[in-house]
Amino acid sequence: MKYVTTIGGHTYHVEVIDEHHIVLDGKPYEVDFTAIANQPVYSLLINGRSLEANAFQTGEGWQVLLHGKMFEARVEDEQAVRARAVAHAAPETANEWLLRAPMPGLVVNITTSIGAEIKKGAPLVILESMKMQNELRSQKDGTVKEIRIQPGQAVDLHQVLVVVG
Amino acid sequence: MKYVTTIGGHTYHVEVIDEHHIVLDGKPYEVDFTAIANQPVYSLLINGRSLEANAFQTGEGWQVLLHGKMFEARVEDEQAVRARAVAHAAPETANEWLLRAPMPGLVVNITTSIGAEIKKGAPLVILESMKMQNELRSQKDGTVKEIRIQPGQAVDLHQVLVVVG
Amino acid sequence: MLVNKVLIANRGEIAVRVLRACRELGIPTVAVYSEADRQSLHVRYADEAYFLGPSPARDSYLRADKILEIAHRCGADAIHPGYGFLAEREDFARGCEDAGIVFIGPKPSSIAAMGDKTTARATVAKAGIPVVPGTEGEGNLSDEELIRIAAQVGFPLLVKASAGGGGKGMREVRTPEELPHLLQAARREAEAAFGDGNVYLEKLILTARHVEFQILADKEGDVIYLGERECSLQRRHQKLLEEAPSPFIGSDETLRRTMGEVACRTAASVGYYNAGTIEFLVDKDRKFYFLEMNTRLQVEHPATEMITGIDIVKEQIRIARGRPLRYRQEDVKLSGWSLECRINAEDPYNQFTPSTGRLQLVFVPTGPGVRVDTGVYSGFEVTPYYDSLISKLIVWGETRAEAILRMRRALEEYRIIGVKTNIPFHQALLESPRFLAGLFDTRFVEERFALNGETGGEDYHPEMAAIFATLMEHQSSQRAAQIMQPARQAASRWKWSSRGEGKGR
Amino acid sequence: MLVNKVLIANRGEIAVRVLRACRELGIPTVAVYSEADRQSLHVRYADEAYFLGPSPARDSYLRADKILEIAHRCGADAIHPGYGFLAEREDFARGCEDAGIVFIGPKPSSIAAMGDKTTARATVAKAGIPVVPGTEGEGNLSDEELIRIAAQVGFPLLVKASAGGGGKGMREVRTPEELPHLLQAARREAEAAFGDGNVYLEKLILTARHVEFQILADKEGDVIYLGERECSLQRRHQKLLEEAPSPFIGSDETLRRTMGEVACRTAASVGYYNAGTIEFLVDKDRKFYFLEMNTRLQVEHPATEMITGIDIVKEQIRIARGRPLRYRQEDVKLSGWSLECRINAEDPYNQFTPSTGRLQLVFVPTGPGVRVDTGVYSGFEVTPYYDSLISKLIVWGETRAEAILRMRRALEEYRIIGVKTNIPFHQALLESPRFLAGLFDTRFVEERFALNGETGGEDYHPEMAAIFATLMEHQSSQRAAQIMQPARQAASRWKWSSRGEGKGR
Repeated sequence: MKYVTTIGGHTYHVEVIDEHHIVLDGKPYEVDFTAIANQPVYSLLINGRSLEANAFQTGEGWQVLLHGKMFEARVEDEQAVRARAVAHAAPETANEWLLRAPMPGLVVNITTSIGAEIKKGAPLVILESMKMQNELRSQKDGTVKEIRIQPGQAVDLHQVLVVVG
Repeated sequence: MKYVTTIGGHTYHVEVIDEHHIVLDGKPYEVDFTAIANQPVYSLLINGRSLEANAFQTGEGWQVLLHGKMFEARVEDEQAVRARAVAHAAPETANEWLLRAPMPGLVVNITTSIGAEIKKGAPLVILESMKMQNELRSQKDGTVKEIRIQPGQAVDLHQVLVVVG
Repeated sequence: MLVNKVLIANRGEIAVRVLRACRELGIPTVAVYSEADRQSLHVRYADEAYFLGPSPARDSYLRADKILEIAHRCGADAIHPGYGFLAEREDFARGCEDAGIVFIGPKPSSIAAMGDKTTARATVAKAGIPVVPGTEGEGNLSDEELIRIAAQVGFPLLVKASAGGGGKGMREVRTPEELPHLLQAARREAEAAFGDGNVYLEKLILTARHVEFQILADKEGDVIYLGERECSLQRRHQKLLEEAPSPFIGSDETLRRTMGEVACRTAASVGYYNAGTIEFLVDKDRKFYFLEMNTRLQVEHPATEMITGIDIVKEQIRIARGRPLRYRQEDVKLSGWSLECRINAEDPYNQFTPSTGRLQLVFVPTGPGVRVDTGVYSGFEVTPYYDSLISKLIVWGETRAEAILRMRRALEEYRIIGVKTNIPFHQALLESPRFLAGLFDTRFVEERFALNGETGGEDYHPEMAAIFATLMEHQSSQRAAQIMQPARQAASRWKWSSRGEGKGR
Repeated sequence: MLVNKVLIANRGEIAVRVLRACRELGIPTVAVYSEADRQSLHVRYADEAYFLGPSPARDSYLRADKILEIAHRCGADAIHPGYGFLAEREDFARGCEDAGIVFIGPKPSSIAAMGDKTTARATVAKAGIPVVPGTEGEGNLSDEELIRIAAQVGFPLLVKASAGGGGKGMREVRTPEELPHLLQAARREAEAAFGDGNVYLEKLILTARHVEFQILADKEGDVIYLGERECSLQRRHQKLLEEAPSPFIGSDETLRRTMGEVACRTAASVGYYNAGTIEFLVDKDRKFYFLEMNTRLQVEHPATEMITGIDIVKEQIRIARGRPLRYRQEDVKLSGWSLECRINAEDPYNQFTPSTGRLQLVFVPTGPGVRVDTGVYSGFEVTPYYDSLISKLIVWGETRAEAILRMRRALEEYRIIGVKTNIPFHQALLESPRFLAGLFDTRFVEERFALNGETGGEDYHPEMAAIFATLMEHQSSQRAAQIMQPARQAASRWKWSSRGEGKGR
């Protein structure tokens, strides 16, 4: 299987030959890859080098925490990349911006109101979590379309709080 | 539910009333019982006292390791005990004794032979495990009926090694 | 005084810390817990545990009335408040006294004198101790008064909660225009954290160090200092990494002694007993100013324990029992170097937002010179109700360099899966040349340090990360493919295990 | 000498210990591993890791040839042997030398002189150091010769492996009749453990203490001692609990100095460099006899590290680099008290038979004064191939009493689920009045101590155990009943969780 993996704008071509052999950008490596204790902690022996990383799947790919550095990687299989290159990029259509809770917490205050015309950076909601109060701000200019919460309400991670149109 | 629980020859009568109430030998207790991290580690709050024990099911009942002391408990529900009291005890019929491996290991030497007449305590097998050599002895007088292993063989925990009749 | 059974009015790592001290002294313990904390270590370790109330602190750990009632009911004759929650509440200390319970802390009047930061500044200034310029007022001021005085203090300045501590209810103000809004924010946060919305102003001293002295004082009036801690590494006024001794004071024994003696005098000025901490700002000319006194056990007390060998919590209990100090000043010898990293459940790659969830795995670093004080374990659920400190990683080394290298290896070993933590932040900090050189002040983390700012270095291996990510993607797509196939033996085709022949020899 | 990359020819906790020292010195590391050890901590922590061979030690960790070949291939210029395996093999040390690799240990001739216990006894006796009476012979004796000499040595006596250490290949003989059989057994075990079946005899001194001195010696010939360790608590000649200093020597500084100086002289008599240990028997009249010298790092070295602040493994590496000792004798200050409990995977309730399996849960005790050196973690599989030591729990206290109380609380906190361990044994030992009083000798554990012998005490609660067992039985029968029922909501009927209303307030 051939993969195209992108980290920080740099693209790596990785071919997985079999359980113990891969090729990275044309260079072959012997590998031994195993999950430790059935957790997302992976041990990799690669040409004798021993590396261990925590890794998590995200919406866009994988987060790899290796020696205290976080890498965001996108992995695609080569055929998918080729197919995508042929097709046209879809136009950006998103017009609404959703303020989502960046953490679970308690709504302390709502500092805007429906219909308000706001600028990017305008404070919308004050959320308390772990004893800290956090001011959540708009990331775009626009109009407050919806407010989906009330003061005193407990909210979950990523829950939509406010819709800005 | 009423239970009869025996530890070290002493019998306790325990009634489980509901999730938070039990009666031990006529005395009521408030309890809060929970497994920690889905492991056989149990936290018990009993009339405010906080206790934690490791507990394991054995063939005969439960082993409870509490504050560094090991307790072997047999728990029966009261009806079963009553039923048993009515019935007669089955006569002991076991005539053969099986030497089982008390640990996984490697058979170093067999110090008996088929047909040998042996006394209780006679050495039968030398088993190496964790760099220690362990002499396994007969627990009864009798004749060696079967030897199911060979020197050099790796054996599993509880595997039958020798049959003494 | 008798201390025969101690109720710990706290949770998390500090409750565990206090429980351990009690256990090592043979004193029975009582835990109290909120709904979220039934499986917490402090409940598991205590001899007795009683339910307090719903998870929010105001309904549980801040319920002084319930806690006193539980103490009374279970026969606890002493209460250790830990830090935070009720630790610096004069009324709680007085409530204990009235109920005939030993408060393992200072007397109420000392808390009153030092707990209200504005009063404290006035008190120590009267004793001839230099304070950071600001609103030296009697009592608490209104917004209008503060806005008026702000011009005299000068900008930038800090709004600080009078009842404050731990950076809560604190705001930096750069211009007069910002002041009204930030005053509101600080008051709101202070009200939520301490139940007291009063604030005061303090000049913001730039390029300053935060250096604090640990003291012990007994009921006979003897006060000693156990050296200093360097606490300049902060983010949003929250300490992140502390060390003892301070590399800034270094071998300047004269400065250490001068500041230590001022610290003792400060404590004595309010008739203090218990462990306590006097915080100073030290400017680049080595002039120092009293900031505040914390009349309680401090989060970072282990750093001092590591270099003195003195168990500060046990000393607190001895002092509460009315015993004289076991050490004279000349018995206190500082040996080696200690660092403490505060491990918070927060995402360093996303503005340090708090992170909650069940911990799938906690693997703590161990071995020589490493200490971990924590309240969490594999399987524990980190909830949003309390602060984000889940562990303190403390190391000792013969020298600062050895301590730093040891901390690096310990951070690399630490595995916490289930919530995000600031471990990568500490790792980056411990590689920063300015930290290594001891060249930092209280602004360093926010102004001159960026996580992943430096993308070079020995340990930067994007190509290896690419291989990890690819193998994981491969593995998960192979697994997905297998689920499609009915035949079970297919599952072994891509067995990424260590058994078998062809492994990396 | 350059030591730029260290190969650790070992596994388990000691490999991890050495890896940590290398990492803290900034030296790259190489692990080697057997089939069973792919997921071991030493493989995970090392910078490089190479496969050695099948799980049995003779096919992996004892394969000197393969290890040297790996060192050559990966460019390691030094090898640390840990303890056991190849640590006291003169031929291996010489093989390293021949290959131009620094052996982090003594020179081969010192190993030869001390490694063969019969030669060692002869050597030190010649230097005027008292030895335990036994077979002082040149070379190794046959069974016939040993049986003949046995009468002169007198019974009871000990058969000991010439290449021995760690109690392996050792047998106690009480009567002449037992001797032939036990000679065989000892030779067999010695052959298996060390690849050398030679044995010698030694008089069994009753009511003796096993006291050993840790020394450090550099290549310039300077030798210092780091105080002693008390190692009398043994079972089948395996040490179980060590402490430093020895309560028997206590404050007898004259005896300590005399023995320490003899220890240094012993090392010097064979031109020793590296860390090393000289073991003595001390009889009830405080007369001491040389037992043997261990020319390697010792399992129990952390006890000494805790009371001296000296990192012995780092010192080994410095010495191997040819650096002079960093300490003179007068720099070595003993401070406080340390205990070490060896945590073995064995069943204390079933003749201490080894216990193997996957560790479902490992929760290590932490906090002030606690150190854990271990090679295992939650999810790790304990296999039958290697020795049963899975962890060392070490504590420090200002006094022996504080250390004991701290060890008790740490043992109570330790949770290992998946194999049986001897933690309950240590807990019982730490409650035994003779241990507390320091009144024990090398026979104590086997002759005067019984696990669960004492069924009284504060912590003996059979009625609570009965409640635990009953609730578990109840829970499991309720669960079984639910599995019969199709409706899923029934599952919540017996939810033994902490949420909800009716909990134990």
